[in-house]
Amino acid sequence: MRNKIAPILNLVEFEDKLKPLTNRRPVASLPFACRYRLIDFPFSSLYNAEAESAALFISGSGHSLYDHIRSGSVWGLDSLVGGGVFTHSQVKLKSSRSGDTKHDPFYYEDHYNYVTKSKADYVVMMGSSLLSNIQIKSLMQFHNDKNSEVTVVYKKVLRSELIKDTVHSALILNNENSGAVEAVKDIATMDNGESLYLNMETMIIEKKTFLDYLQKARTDDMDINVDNFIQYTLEMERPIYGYEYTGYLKAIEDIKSYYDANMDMLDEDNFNALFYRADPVRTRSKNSAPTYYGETAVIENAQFANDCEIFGTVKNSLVFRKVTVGENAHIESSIIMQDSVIEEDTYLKHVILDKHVYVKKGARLEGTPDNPIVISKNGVVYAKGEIEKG
Amino acid sequence: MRNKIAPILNLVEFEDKLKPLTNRRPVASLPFACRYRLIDFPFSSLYNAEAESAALFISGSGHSLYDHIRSGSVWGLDSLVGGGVFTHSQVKLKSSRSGDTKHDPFYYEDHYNYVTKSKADYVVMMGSSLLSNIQIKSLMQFHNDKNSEVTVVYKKVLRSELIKDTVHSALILNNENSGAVEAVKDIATMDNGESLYLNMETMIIEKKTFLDYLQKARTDDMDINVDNFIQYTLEMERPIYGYEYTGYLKAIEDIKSYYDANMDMLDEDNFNALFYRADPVRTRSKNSAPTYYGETAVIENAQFANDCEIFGTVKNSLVFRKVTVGENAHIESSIIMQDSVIEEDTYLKHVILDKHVYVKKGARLEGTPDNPIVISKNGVVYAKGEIEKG
Amino acid sequence: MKTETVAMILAGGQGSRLGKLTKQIAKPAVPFGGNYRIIDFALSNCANSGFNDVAVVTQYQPLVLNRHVGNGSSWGLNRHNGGATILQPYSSVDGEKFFKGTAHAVYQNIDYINQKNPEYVVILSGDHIYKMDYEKMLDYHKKQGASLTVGVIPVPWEEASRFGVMNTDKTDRIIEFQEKPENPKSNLASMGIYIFTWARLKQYLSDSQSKSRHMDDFGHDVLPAYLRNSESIFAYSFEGYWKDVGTIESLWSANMEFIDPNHELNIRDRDWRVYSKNPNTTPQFLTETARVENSMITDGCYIAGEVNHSILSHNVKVGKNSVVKDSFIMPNAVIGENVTIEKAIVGEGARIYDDTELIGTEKEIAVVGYGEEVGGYSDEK
Amino acid sequence: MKTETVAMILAGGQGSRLGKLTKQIAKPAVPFGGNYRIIDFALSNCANSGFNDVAVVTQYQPLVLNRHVGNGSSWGLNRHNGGATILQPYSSVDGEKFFKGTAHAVYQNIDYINQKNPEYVVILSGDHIYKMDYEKMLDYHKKQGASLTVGVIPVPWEEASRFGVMNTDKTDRIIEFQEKPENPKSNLASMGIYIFTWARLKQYLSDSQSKSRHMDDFGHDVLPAYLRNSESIFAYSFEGYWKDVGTIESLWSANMEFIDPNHELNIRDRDWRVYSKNPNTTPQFLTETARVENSMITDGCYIAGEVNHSILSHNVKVGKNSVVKDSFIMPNAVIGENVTIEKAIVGEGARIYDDTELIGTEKEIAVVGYGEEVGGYSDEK
Repeated sequence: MRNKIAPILNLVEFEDKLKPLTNRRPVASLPFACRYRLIDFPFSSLYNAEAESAALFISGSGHSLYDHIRSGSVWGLDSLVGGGVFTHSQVKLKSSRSGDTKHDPFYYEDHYNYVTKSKADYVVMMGSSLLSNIQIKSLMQFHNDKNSEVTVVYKKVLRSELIKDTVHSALILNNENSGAVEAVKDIATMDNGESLYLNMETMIIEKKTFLDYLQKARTDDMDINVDNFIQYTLEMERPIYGYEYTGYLKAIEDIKSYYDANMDMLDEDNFNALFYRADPVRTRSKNSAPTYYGETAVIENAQFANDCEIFGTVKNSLVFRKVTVGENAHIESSIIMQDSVIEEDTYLKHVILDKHVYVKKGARLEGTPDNPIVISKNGVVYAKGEIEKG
Repeated sequence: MRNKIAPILNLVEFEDKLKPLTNRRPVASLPFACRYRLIDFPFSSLYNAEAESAALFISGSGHSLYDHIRSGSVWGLDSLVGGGVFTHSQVKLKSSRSGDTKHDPFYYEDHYNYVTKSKADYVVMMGSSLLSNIQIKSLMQFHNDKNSEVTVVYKKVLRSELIKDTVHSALILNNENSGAVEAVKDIATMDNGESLYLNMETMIIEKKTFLDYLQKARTDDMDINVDNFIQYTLEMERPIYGYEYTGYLKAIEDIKSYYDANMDMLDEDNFNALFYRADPVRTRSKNSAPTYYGETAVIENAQFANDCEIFGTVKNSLVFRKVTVGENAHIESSIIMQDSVIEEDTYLKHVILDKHVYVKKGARLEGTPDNPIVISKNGVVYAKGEIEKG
Repeated sequence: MKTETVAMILAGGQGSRLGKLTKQIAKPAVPFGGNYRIIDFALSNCANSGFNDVAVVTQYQPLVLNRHVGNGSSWGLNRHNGGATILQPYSSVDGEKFFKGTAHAVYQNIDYINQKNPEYVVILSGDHIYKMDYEKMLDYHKKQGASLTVGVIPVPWEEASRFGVMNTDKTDRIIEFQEKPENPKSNLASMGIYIFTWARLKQYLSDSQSKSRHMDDFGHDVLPAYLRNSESIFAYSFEGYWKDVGTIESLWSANMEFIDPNHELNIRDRDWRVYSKNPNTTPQFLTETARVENSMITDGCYIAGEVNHSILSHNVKVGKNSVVKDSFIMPNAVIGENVTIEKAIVGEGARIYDDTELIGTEKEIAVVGYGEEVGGYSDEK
Repeated sequence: MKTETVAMILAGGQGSRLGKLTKQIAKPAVPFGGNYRIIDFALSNCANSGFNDVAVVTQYQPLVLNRHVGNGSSWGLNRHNGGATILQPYSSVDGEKFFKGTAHAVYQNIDYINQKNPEYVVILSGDHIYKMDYEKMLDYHKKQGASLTVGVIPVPWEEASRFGVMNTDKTDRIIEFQEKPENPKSNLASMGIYIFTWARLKQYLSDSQSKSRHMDDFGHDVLPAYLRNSESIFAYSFEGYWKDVGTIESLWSANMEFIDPNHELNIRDRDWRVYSKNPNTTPQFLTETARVENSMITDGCYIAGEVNHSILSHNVKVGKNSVVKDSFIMPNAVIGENVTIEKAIVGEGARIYDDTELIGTEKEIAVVGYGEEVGGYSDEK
């Protein structure tokens, strides 16, 4: 397949409830499942669709994200021939969410330039906070079979699977079989217990329709996002369909949903659904040694990345790269990010350690499944329960 | 030579007088000499010193710069093994130049992390607006021979070679032979006609000394730049020397100096001094066809990039990629950036066309050497002298 | 991801008719058109046709060719576990594996193809100048359900006896193959481009090996065997510029044609670009004394003399009072002052010293070899 | 930029003593230590020693090796016009060029070295497990003004007769070379590491060619010739872990030693890393039924059984109620349920079906070949 899609990743995502994990990184670069970052999932979808380029719109400096993406070569996005990852830091975009400032004119121009210079027939918009593994080729097939102009990916979920004040929206479908979209609705206003079609904020759209909307958005100073595209397409009475996704999905909205998504991976069905259902998930792999498990190690239902040294007990937990777990350390139902050290005679349960946390001998930390304790990057945890922030 | 230097490029440079050319790009990505951007010169110095990584500090979104640099592979900065270009958009840094805000604490942390993680022995600081081709290996040799802790590159120039209200500074040397630095002084305060040692804002510094200053700078909320390092080193009474650069140099401070620097390249001595004196200058080369010169082309002392089609007269000018010059077009003492089209029966003298400018049949533009006419990106010039801004 | 198609570019030939131009480098690596090497056309066709897995099969003087091709990134091929792969002779427990012919070269590299496990194998030659969308030919192959599709080009009837020609029936099925026939029954010449359904070809090559039959060359052995067995073989007609540059004269005339801004190849077409590995070099510098007319000049050139109806590749220097006319100058050649060059090909890195004359004719183009020195203290070779 | 040093890693050997492990791949490409292939040690040494120009000379079954090495980017070698270059047999106007021995392989690739035009050529072998700073040896070579420096390692006197040993004078000059001597005069064994001053070596190799003398092997031919001509040859003593893994038993025992977290190689040392090409794969998944003890496990593994004092390379699956003990499992092997594996090496992509026993002894390690299937419906080979 030759280059047919121009992907735009809208990475200005709702991150307030994910602090302190998002203090210095966008949602897109949140670590996940021992080796990944959330951006790996949409990027792998692009790889598997043989996309050649991608435009990223983020707020803030994006340093941690750029450091992960580098040239995009892991995802086949670094071709010398028409390829590339084009990054746009939209400093003002974020504040405009609250409606108090106008968009930078470059916001529209950057979108326009990227899409018109690309030789693609379609624009694909994606985000990173709705964790999933979407097959864009199937989406495109569906889109063409339906003669659709805009096709939005959705998943049937229960209202209760999302947080109370979620920022996500639901599609209202004409009927499930046809998939024709009739409206889009804020989920926060919906009752618990309801089943709904979650708008996965992933969309394929004809290039011309994209450019038509862009012109209107520029005139009216509107955001370029999936919800607005849906509204626009409905107003213009053009064909718009929903495409059902049936794989693993988790909305990463707050610390608990982030924690749950990681824990989900310890269930083989979820793990296989996300990593083996469709196409492989690719990430930037670093040079590493195998992980060493000592004679005193006791492991039960846990996942690890390379480069660890494990001498203690690890149960129902996820351990990232370059972590050391001492003898008689007990780690349970926890997420341990890279470069952390857990000394001997320690106890961690329902805990999230951000990168490079040091847990000193004798320390004990215990959260709850609904409220896991989060230790920020570079933090040190002492035996007496004192925590020194990194 | 193994990786010995941690280069930091300070690309928050004075750009106001270079507008409109810097409307949408930092000084570092100003096009130069048909094929280059200013950043290519410090980057090529790094390449020739076999640096493996570089940290960039810029203000704004940096899109045009990132698009040029990509993975840094052109300059050997993309090694999977300890290499990489680390970009930091310092949004607040710029406003702090006027002294009204405090630095983001990450400003210091980013510097600290980069330098401590690197296995380098030295930090090298550079900018991009003092166009030159510096051999870092020789600088390092000098630095070590002198047992210096900080060595600053300077060139002997006349006060008149810089603009009246230049932001640059001069070194005061103990005596020229020893090279010991005694003080640093703003050039703007100096009289015309004076000869001075221009501080080229390129410095090599012992890693430890760098980190010492960094701590002080964080405490006192000071900028991390060469002038401040000099002050600090003098205050601490540590060995600090100036290293004389004798190659081509031009301070790109305003439109005229930018224009003059380009015109300088049409002089073979300058051209050779910059491109052949030391090590080669590398840039990201794009796939291209050779340039075609038609039967009606008349060329006199001019430079061209690939991918042009030339049917008119081009004298004492520099022509970038993908430019078309029609029959009976007359271009003299001008700079024509890429993707521009100059139709037939036109006349351009002392003109700078930014990218993708269209000069319609019959149009005439004439500036003066001191005040060249600048046409902004995407501009259209009509026969009657009307200019439509891009 | 499943690999549908593997392209094998056969680039192993010596190209001996190019004389000293191919003494140190393989023919596909010979420079062309100022900014290219001959193989760039086949490689760019692959990239533009959407092929990611391209093997370059090489055995003659491969150093320059291998470095040029690299991992295929210059053509955008290094993606999705695909990319350009160099295949060269090797040894195995079965002994040493040099390539005896086109089909034998494919057979010897069967491990590579098996790993990719493609539906189709496209066989290409690395030494023609043309732009062709192989995907269209592949679509045709699929539509016909062919086991082999041969790319053919109509040639003037009077020249047909110089080629391998394909006689087709009304449905474009190939019913007979004549190698350089005295009385050609068709003017459809084989371009040396084959699309095979891989499972079938693999069977032929493997069977022949076990039965000690020779299946060394596609034209001499495989095609006749397919015909004998009534395989469905179709001809796919290509119409467009296609040039074999196997001799000094054809290489020279192809370059001279290439200068024409209205040349059929349309080298500046952004929708079908010819890619190459671009050197790092300076802009083109034309001095006050330069005169350049109806010529193509490449980055890195320095010109103080006169250039007329010629192609100068990158980093060529032309001194004052020198004239280069109707010539093709390869990269890094240095031409001194008061030199006259006419109807010539000057090899890579050659040096033509001051006051030298180098004048060929259309029938006998003057040739200076790779790194050769002419005039000055050196003897003209 | 001037190239000071070119490193040539001789990786052409079949490694026939590794039996079925090297039937389809060259010995330097054999997996080691969970995350590596044997050649990674030599390549990482080059990278850590600051060498950018590394040629891997290969002729036996090179497909896996070539893809592994690529352009050298996994080792950070693809910089400054340097990088890893694969050199394989080829043909030229002088005929076909297979490599008859170590020195002959270098001679056949003299064009590559001449293009780089280095001061020194470092000859390395691609099949040893060690960490060594070649730059220190090069500094020694320069300091001595030697024309050849040979890397040597002290071995126990009783084993010295199995090696080529170097007799040195008090200044470490080599005065005699004994190949597998009955009565060794020295216990300094050659590591197969040579630093040559290139200009001199080039002369020897070229002269021998013109005089039809054999200069095929460094140990047998070149070193004696240097000695005869009183060239200044020095021994450079290496002290540290160095292991030839040329047999099944040595490959197995080197892996077993490698498990030890206090192993002399110190694989987790951030200042001298061993690099490799990393596959794209998932995290390690140890289920509720897993028991893992004193073992090294690599990303992509799925373990539901017991693993004891073993190395599992990436993407190995171990089913429930299976036991893997004292074994080295290569990448992508699948081990079913109720399987017992002890003192074994399991090849890449092998499948051990349910209810199979595979038990070796220290003297005769059990070996399963590349892609081999054991148990189930298949016969144990």
